[in-house]
Amino acid sequence: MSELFPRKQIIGFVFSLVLTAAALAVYFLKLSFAQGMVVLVVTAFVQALLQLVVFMHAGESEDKWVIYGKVFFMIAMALITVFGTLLIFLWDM
Amino acid sequence: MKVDHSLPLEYGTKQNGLNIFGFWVFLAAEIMLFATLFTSYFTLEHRTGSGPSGTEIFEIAPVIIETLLLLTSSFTIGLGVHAMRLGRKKAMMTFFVITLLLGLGFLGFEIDEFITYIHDGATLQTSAFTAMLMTTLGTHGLHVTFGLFWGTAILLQVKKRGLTPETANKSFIFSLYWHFLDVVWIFIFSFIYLKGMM
Amino acid sequence: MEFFERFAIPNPSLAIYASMVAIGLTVVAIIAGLTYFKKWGYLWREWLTTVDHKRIGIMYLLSALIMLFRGGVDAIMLRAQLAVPDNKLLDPQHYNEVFSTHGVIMVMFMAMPFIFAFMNYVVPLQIGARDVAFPRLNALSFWLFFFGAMLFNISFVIGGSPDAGWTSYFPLAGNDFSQHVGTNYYMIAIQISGIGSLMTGINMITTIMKMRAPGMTLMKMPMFTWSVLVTNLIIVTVFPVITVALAMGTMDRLFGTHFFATTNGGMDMLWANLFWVWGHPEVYILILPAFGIYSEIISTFAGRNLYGYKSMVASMVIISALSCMVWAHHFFTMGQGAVANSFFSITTMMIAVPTGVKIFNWLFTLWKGKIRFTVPMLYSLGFIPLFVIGGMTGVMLAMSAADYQYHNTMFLVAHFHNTIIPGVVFAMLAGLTYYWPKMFGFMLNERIGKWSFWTLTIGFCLAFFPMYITGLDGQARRMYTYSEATGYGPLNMVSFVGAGVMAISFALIVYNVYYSVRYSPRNIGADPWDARSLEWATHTPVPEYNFAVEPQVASSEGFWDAKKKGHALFPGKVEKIHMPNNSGVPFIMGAIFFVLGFSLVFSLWIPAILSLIGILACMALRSFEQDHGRYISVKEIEETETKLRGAK
Amino acid sequence: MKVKSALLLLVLTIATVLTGCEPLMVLDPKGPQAERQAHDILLSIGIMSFIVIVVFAILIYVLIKYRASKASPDYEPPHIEGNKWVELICVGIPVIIVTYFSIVSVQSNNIVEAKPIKYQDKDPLVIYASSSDWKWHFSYPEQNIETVNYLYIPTDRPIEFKLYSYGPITSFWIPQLGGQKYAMSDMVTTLHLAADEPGEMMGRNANFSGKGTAENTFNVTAMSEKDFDKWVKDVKKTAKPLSEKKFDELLKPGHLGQMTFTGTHLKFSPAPEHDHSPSAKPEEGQTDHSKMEMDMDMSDHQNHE
Repeated sequence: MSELFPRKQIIGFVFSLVLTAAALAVYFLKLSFAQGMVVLVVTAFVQALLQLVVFMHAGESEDKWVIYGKVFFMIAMALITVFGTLLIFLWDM
Repeated sequence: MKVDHSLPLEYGTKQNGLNIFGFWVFLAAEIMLFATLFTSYFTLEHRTGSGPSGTEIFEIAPVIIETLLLLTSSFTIGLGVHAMRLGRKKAMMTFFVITLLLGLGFLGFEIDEFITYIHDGATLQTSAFTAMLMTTLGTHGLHVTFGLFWGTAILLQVKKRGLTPETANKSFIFSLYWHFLDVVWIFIFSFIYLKGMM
Repeated sequence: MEFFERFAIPNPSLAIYASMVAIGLTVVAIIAGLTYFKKWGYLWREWLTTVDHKRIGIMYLLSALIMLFRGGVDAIMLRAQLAVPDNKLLDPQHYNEVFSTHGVIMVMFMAMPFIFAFMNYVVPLQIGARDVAFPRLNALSFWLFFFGAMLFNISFVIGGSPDAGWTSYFPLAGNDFSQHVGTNYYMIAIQISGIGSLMTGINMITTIMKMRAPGMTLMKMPMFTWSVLVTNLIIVTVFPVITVALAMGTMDRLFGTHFFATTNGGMDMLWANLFWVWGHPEVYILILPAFGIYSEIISTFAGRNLYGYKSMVASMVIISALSCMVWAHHFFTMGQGAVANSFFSITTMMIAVPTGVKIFNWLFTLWKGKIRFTVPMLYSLGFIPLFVIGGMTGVMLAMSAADYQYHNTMFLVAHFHNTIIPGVVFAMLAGLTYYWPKMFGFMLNERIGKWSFWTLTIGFCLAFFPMYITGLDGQARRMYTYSEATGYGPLNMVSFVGAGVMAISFALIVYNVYYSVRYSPRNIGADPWDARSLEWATHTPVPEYNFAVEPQVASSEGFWDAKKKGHALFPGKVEKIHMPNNSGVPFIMGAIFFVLGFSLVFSLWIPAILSLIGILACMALRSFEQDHGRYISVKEIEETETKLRGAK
Repeated sequence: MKVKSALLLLVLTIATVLTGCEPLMVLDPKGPQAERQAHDILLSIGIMSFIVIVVFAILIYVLIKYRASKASPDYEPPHIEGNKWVELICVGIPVIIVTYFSIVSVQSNNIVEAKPIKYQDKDPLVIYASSSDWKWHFSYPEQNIETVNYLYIPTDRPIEFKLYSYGPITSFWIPQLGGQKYAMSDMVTTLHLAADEPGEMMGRNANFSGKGTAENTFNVTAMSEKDFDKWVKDVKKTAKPLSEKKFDELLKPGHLGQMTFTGTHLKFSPAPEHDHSPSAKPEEGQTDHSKMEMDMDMSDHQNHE
């Protein structure tokens, strides 16, 4: 019977609710911009990782490392695009 | 068609494995698509022209409701896939229906939000900021809308044909898509709404 | 009448009317010919509905050649206009349209399909697969590209061509400064074919990662397959960016948003930024498969294995990552500070290191080889010195402070043609000659081929080296004319002559095809070049199932091992083979996309919405359809095999 | 291999031409910034030519030595995987060269992006250069005069160009004084130049901006500070004032000859300097400030009318 119970999913869901609540602290607790951004970055990325591993089963098939590699490569490229653009337009203009 | 029974149904045939892998590559491309939208959003965030700024038009209540709806739907579709792996067609379909209903609810709130924006004088033509905001949210919203149709189509197939390697494969891929939309929403929620209201 | 006025050409000239007539006559001739020879059914069954990667590859190839012709005519017009000072051959508006379409067609609709042609044709053969991972999607990719290209090309006769350069910088490309529909065509046609490219990217990555022959680990893949894998990684990374940028540009033009406008907070340079986030990796998308083709050809005709396989792979992976972090070097002069410029300057120069490694590896592959000077080899050998010069000027351009002087000048034009022509065009022609016997069952004439190589090389040097000098002398690019006092006249004349020599070379290639179709011997066997990789291990012509038995390899040169070391390439028994069914849906979907694009260009909302529904209907149809393909029986395979073996 | 050597010859010819048989505009600098850039260009040509020659030499040697027609028919080329040391050298030397170039490049960036070192102690002359389809407007706020399509500058004094556009993106370029920079409609960019010696120079818009790009040029005359002051005085005496109406007329697309006015358009049509502040976040003080300035400009302008 134990395999009938979706333990992993429920733990994942609880975690994602907790992370959402933590992110909301930014709004309700009047943090400074820097503190707020730290909270948001941490909660958003942990949340994304949670979905990737717990719900999307990224690590279950034989292509596990290819899939992780692909996704993390893309995230790296995405960050480069975002920060490169910000460097050009906002921080060094 | 050769079906390998040592694997979950959705991986059962060679083509199924290809489909799932290919869809992961597609999702990687989607990461970049949304990253570009975010890049543009961050660049244009404060270029409000004569229109309103984010702080002026964002409201916390609908955003929290939308987030909860989407998070829960991500959970229920996870339960759906769990049920599918146990071969429980009925439970799986129920969870998928709940997921789609939650998605529909999310979409309803989002449309309501857009109507509010337009009432507040923030339309697609108002400023670079409002256009970018609506494009980013709209792209996500269109993905959800497309997902609703797609999910319905898959549900109909599961109902008619039962849990075959083919339908299971489609359902699993759909669940990947849905979880991904949830991830994107988390980033919208954090870096558009919460950052804007901070 | 008002409704029809929008379709008129804003600034017609004799040349445009003449081409309208020519296009009309060609279409009539094709339709009449197909009807007369009763080929409609054949065309539909064998080509328009095909999902076979080999046929799709050949269709890409034909489209690329046609587009090469179109882009080439544009190029000749440009050089003719600039050949003498104060020339009046083209008016400024017409000149602007010609260089804009020249750029877009050469990059998007000539070079891209050319590399897709080889990817499609060669990669499944090279990894010993039956087809690509998603044959139906592959057909859709092709038809999206094809109809995107057609949509772009009809701009010439309906509504007017884009006139803001292939980069279409805003606000020049916005409604205020470019009122006719030309830029709409640009935005939408590239969008449609770009979606096709993205799907090819997904398809190829899946194919290469999941469908390799047993024994072919990642580090035992032939170099061309590696280059295609890396290329498609870049495609999947950057095509979403241009999708978004084009969507934003389209919204600016059609729905009155202010993303790139100069009012209401819009930011014109954001377009340039997004365009180059895609645009710079795009040139690596073009050059990496070219590197792969050169690697195959050089190692074949040097009779040696590729030197430094591991560093070749590593350098390509590094190039792919670096290519995505250098984009700002296209607008060093935009006014960002020294920090940003220094960062992008250094990353750009870093690309020279892995590229240099590749050049040296090719040189060392020749070392102790047994070099045969065939036509494909000549192109590859010509490529090395010319590309080194192009790369050297690339490093020069990467120094941002000096770039302030090169930017927007003919020096830059000379540089990128110097990398793209010896890099990509030479590779495509080399690949064309190299794979021609596999594709069509006979070889291209070597003598005429050598003539076209030499004319192309000499023409190229004449056409582009003078631009380095005029660029340093202050000649800006995209100027439709210049005065005699500037002194640019003689060198531009040399360029024009060079362009003419290049045109002769392309004419020779066409003549070569004609000549070889008529006179070339047909009994060339499966391996006319004494090659090394798997694609030469199957019959010529390639049967639809590629390999009767799945090959088993032990190194990156499986076929060479089989020939020289007695490695058993096909150890298994013949089994029935699963093949996908043909489908008309991709073609129809492509056609609907064409209608959608056309309606959007002219803001015809009702047909646009209808075609959008049509596209969704096609997708729904695909979802509900139960198509499990078909099997080729063992008997059928054995019959084919005997026949092909006999044909040798 | 005739063509190969012909190619080599061609490259050498180009190199000779570049190094000075004929003074190419970019390599004939008249100011410190252009001088630095010309120095970088010649330096990179020099070093890169070395690599080109090495590659050519190896290629020619290999092609002559290992051609099939020369090899014995039963010669079997060996299987060589690669050599760690050879590959290390192939990576090492480019890395050294690139590192060197990077250092030079970063230095040059800081030099051309700042007031010329040579004239560090002098106050810069600020000139607003704005483009409209297809003309250049030069406003001298210090002197309170404005010219169209021509530029007079004093020698031996740093000049700070403030660039913006009344239309598509253009690029302000005086090859003999220094490299170009974009002029855009939503922000002001700054270009630091200076002239060392008197003389006439060509200036142009290098960026494609529509039908009239080719003719979008202007003349630059550098003259001694004394002559410049005299010219300013003459202008003040002879030229007519620039009214808003007149300026709107000038903005219409087309080509114009050279024109001179007293007063600048900055009063009634200020440069878009405020739109572009890095932290464009609407902080209260800043917005108020810019608004105030705008108001002042407006009232100023009304007084004049």
